Amino acid sequence: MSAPRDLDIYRALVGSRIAEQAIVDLNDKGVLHDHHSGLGHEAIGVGVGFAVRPDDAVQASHRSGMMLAHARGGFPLRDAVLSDIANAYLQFAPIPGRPRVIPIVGLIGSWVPMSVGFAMADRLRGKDTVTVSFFGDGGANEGAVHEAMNLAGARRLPMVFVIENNGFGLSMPASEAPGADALVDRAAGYGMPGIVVDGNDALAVHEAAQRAVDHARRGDGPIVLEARVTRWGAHADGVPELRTASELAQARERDCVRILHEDLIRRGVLDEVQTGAFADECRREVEAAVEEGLAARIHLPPTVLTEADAWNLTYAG
Amino acid sequence: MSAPRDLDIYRALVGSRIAEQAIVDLNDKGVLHDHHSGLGHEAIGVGVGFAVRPDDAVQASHRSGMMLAHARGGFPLRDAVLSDIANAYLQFAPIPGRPRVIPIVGLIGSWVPMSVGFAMADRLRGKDTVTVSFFGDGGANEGAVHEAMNLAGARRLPMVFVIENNGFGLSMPASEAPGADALVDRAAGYGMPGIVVDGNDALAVHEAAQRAVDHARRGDGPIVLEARVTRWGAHADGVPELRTASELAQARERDCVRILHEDLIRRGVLDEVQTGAFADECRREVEAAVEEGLAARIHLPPTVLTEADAWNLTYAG
Amino acid sequence: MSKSLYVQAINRALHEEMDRDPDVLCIGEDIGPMGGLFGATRGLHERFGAERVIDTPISEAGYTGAAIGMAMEGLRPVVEIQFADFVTVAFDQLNTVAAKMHFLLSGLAKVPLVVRLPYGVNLAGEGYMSGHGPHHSQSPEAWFCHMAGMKVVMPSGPADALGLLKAAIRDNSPVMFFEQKGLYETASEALPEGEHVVPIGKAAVVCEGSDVTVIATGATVGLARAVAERLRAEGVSLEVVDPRTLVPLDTEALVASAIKTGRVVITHEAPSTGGFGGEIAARIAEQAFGRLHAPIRRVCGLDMPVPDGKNNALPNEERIEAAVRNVLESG
Amino acid sequence: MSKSLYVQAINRALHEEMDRDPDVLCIGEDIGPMGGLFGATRGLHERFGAERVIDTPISEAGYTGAAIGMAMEGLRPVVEIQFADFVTVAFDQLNTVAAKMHFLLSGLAKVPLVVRLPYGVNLAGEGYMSGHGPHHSQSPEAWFCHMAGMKVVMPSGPADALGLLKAAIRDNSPVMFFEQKGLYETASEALPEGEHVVPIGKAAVVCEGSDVTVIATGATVGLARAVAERLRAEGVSLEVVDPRTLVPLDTEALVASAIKTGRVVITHEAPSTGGFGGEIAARIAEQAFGRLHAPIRRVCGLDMPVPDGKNNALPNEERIEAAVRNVLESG
Ligand SMILES: Cc1ncc(C[n+]2csc(CCOP(=O)(O)OP(=O)(O)O)c2C)c(N)n1
Ligand SMILES: Cc1ncc(C[n+]2csc(CCOP(=O)(O)OP(=O)(O)O)c2C)c(N)n1
Ligand SMILES: [Mg+2]
Ligand SMILES: [Mg+2]
Repeated sequence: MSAPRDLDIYRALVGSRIAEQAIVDLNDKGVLHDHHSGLGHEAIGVGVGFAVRPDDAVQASHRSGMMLAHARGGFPLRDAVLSDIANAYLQFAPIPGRPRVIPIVGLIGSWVPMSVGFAMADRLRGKDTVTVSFFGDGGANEGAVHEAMNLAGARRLPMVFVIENNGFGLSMPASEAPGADALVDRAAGYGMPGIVVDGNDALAVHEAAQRAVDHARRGDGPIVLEARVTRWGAHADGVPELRTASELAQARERDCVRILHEDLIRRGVLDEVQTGAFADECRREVEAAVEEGLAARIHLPPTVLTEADAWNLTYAG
Repeated sequence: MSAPRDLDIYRALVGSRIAEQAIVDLNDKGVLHDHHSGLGHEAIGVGVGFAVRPDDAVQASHRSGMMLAHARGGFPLRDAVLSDIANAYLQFAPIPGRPRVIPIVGLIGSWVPMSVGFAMADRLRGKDTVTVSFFGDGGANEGAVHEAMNLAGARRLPMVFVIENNGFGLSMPASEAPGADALVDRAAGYGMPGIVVDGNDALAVHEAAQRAVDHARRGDGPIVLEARVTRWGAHADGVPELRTASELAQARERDCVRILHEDLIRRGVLDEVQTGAFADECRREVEAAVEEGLAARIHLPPTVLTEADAWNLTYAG
Repeated sequence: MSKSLYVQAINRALHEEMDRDPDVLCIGEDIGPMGGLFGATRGLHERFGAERVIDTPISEAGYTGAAIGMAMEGLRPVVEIQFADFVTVAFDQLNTVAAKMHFLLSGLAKVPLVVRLPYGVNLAGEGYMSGHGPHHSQSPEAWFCHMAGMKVVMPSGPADALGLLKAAIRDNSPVMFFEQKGLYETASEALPEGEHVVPIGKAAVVCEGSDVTVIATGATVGLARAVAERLRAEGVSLEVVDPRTLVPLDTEALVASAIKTGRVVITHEAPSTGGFGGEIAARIAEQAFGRLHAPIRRVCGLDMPVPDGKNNALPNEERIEAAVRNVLESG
Repeated sequence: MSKSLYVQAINRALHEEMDRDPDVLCIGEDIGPMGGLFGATRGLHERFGAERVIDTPISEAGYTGAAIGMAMEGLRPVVEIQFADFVTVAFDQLNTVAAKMHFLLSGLAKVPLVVRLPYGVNLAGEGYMSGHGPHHSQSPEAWFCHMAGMKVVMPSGPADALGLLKAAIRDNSPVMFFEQKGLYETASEALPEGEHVVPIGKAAVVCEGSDVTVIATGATVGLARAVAERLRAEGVSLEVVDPRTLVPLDTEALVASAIKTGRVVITHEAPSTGGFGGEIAARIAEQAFGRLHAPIRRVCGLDMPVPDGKNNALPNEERIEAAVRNVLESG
């Protein structure tokens, strides 16, 4: 892998971490609500984000949306932070001029079949794009995900299913949820190959994602990428954490930012001065965005909606 | 395997074939309707039926219900035929005094989660029973089946999932439906072992089913049994067959009754006199049942239902 | 002009729309070489190929969800749910994704999806669709009338089936399109020759009358018409109105007829409690308050699964006629 | 006597019923050590163990289906669907299996299942449940009122929540039990000390009055009561009636109140079109025909996904008061 590319990945990773931490802090303070912290997950969104083209269709999860959007170049840190402060949905919205995004919905797993439709539409139109769909170990238990993967397998669609296995579906340990040890074992049942990768190793994720994307683009059909990480904190803001302090400390032991940092230092691709500069830069950008976002934050005013408004908001005509 | 047991299996197989053929003929003549012919499938229901205990809970498919009910000793040929003439649902109804049956419903796949509940209830009550659920290659595509198998795997329930792979889900060839070559490959994704067996070989099915049932009863968790057969005719009465005559002839090449017959003759367990006697016996039983059934056939008279009737039929109180 | 069956009208609409617009495609179970279990997609596979007439594994949630994705990408998928009963498997995709996407993304996404749903039983036949039973006979339209974001269409005859399906395919919102499968091979009618598009949201006065308004959908329209003909001999004049579209409902037309006759009977195949007849009755009772001479009566399915056999669990001519006589007698 | 929160009443009912009957068990997501996302199952896991308080993978169809199987075997499972919105995933299991099994097997099987559904938003709060959005705020009871075989229960306060949940668990038919989650931590009431079972199928007159009947469910009962108190000062007397059970509906009690006051307002959180308010209005308009002084008005959710923020998309006191004034003015 090329050094400049690795450095770009590092910068995106650091930026994601700092933005993510800022949002978590705002939730802790009660300024924002309901965030599903992606701390510890950053290498997945960033690693995959660097492996796809802007015209590939990517569906992020509720946890990795901001990282992916940022890594793909769609959201500078400012926008990433603003999207979380003002309109969380923007991370998942198809916005003209930005890399192609497939939205998600509030029901775990229910969003995955949609992505199969994007892949089918692209093939029908003769595009050489790849469609990527993210979901968690918990989501993999849902029937809609099964049907989606099965359909992709049956039609040999150019798709990558990224399973973010963070060991938990809310309070349910992954070890108790699916019978199998490895979610990647599902792949064979749909006639796909699968790759497992250490989701704390951004370069490994990126390399594996590139292999998966290439596989799909080459016409070899769908493929599964299982990235293993740990969830650093509670499921979401407002949801209690059941793990003990020492379990939590253990969960945070492997840190994707530190791992990549040490690697780049060792390889001489990065030095401490540059490290500091990156961090300062990102921090400034994030702080400014937080300030801007909070100031401009739209407190929806009491609004009178008519039946006609309801119709127009709900129907496309 | 013991010769007397093999002979019992043969007798049940021949009886099932003759009963099945009688029902198919009545459908062809327009006397009955909507039968899903199980011709060619008999060895699966019979082989599994001989591997379970009466107190095990078994859920048959829309295709193998009659064979299973007969093989388990629940339905003598007379009842098997009557059940198809008068009240098809009887094959799937839990009738006191008969081996334990889990009902099915008219939606493919939707019946499978119910069976998981039976296994959970039995475990909760400390029983050493096994729960068996049948579904087809088509049904395996449904999300409900995924969720059911996943739940069984997660809780390591004593279950056997029998996939009757007859190569078709209505008009959809199994080869085009799931991405994988073998449905048994699904098992690993739920942390279960799986067995594939030639569904035309009744003794092989029985032996494999016994292994599967023993595995589950031993406490080793759920297991998949994929039995491969071919569908001899159209999906169901009234549904057109798209295969050519030569494809159909090929589909009927391997005949479970003939295979077992030749085997037993070769091994000297059966002779041609006995063969003829079995067939005559079964045919007489079936013919009498058909006659009885048609004579007694309940033409539901015009009925006036009140709102109170509707309530009482629909609610248990 | 030769007559066409209801199922042929559906088939013609699909042919014409797929011809007209390369973005239109069909997806579902057994709709390809088999032409659909009821024959509605016959000939499409041969003409438009497997990429636009897509046979799928048995996985209603999966392929409905995929169709939603395709629709968001600007295609116009027409999903066939083999029996309307099976839509329960895809229910989440419809409520969670299809119905809400336009709202969720503030209009950045449209879902021009049509879901074709063969529903109900042969109300005019000997017995119902005997043997098809409670899982192949339901009329689940009311659930989707209570799913903001969905339009709901229900043609009662071949010409409307043709014209409304074409309108549904051209609509930019998801449309649940309920085809009364008992009519497929029994309802026939001469179809307009050229382009025939029936606007969504407009009721039809099936026959004019002055004494009682009968509001009917799907196969109950035929029953109501038969009752109207029979009662005409007695000098009783029924106005039969078919809403055709349930969402958006042409409330104005229904209320106008109710005020004109002053007496209303509503009939549909779905069970009474929570059925869409309640919504129609509530709107008329509200908007025609003080203008009715009798209480509004509903003739619907009994509140139970659809039983086999010949019985009164579903609407029939006798039950509709009795309700008509009842509203004539009161007030 | 100290007061209990709505969520504590639910919790007490579960404790008491699991204590009373070893066949009662709970199953759902995060209901074990976590005690449920809203705390309704707190303490059960510690007390009754993992075999009777069953945490499951995220698979609403799978575990609801399994619960149906357990119920058929004579157990009495109480399913928690984490948010009522997610019931769409299990919709097929409920309609195809649970609701029909008794009918399908001519009574050979019973399905004594309870499905607990935390629904709706905090109507009294600052904004709605801001950020929970359109997929975590719905009130889907009407779908199940149109699913023959299902009973539908909807308590509006702690005491009813306790007594109705106990009745639901003892019932031999499947019961959809709608818990208004905005009330969990806001509604409090002293609970009866001993055994408290509220029969399914009986409406409650929340406060008596003579001028207008307001029929309200769940959190709209509180809104109606507040309006009643405010208008009492003006000499306007509201009768607030809470059906408590939607199926079977206590039509008699609702009609009696409607006839007594002659004026009716119906309010619920779910969208208006196809909502159960239509069914109630239709029944009253039919059975109290000629006895009402004004058209029945409905104050419901607008026909759209539940939006974030403070707005009038859901019922509020102002909208209910306006409807009351409207029916007082007409006729
Ligand atoms: C259908 C559905 N069921 C349950 C939930 C509640 N819920 C939200 S996130 C979550 C856990 C998801 O786990 P996973 O897919 O592993 O993603 P993670 O949150 O661990 O990243 C659950 C149960 C939901 N949103 N949708
Ligand atoms: C949910 C649902 N979808 C579709 C159908 C229509 N249908 C009935 S049987 C069948 C094929 C089933 O195939 P498989 O499971 O392989 O069983 P087989 O009939 O081949 O024995 C289909 C599609 C149905 N009954 N239920
Ligand atoms: Mg997870
Ligand atoms: Mg098959």
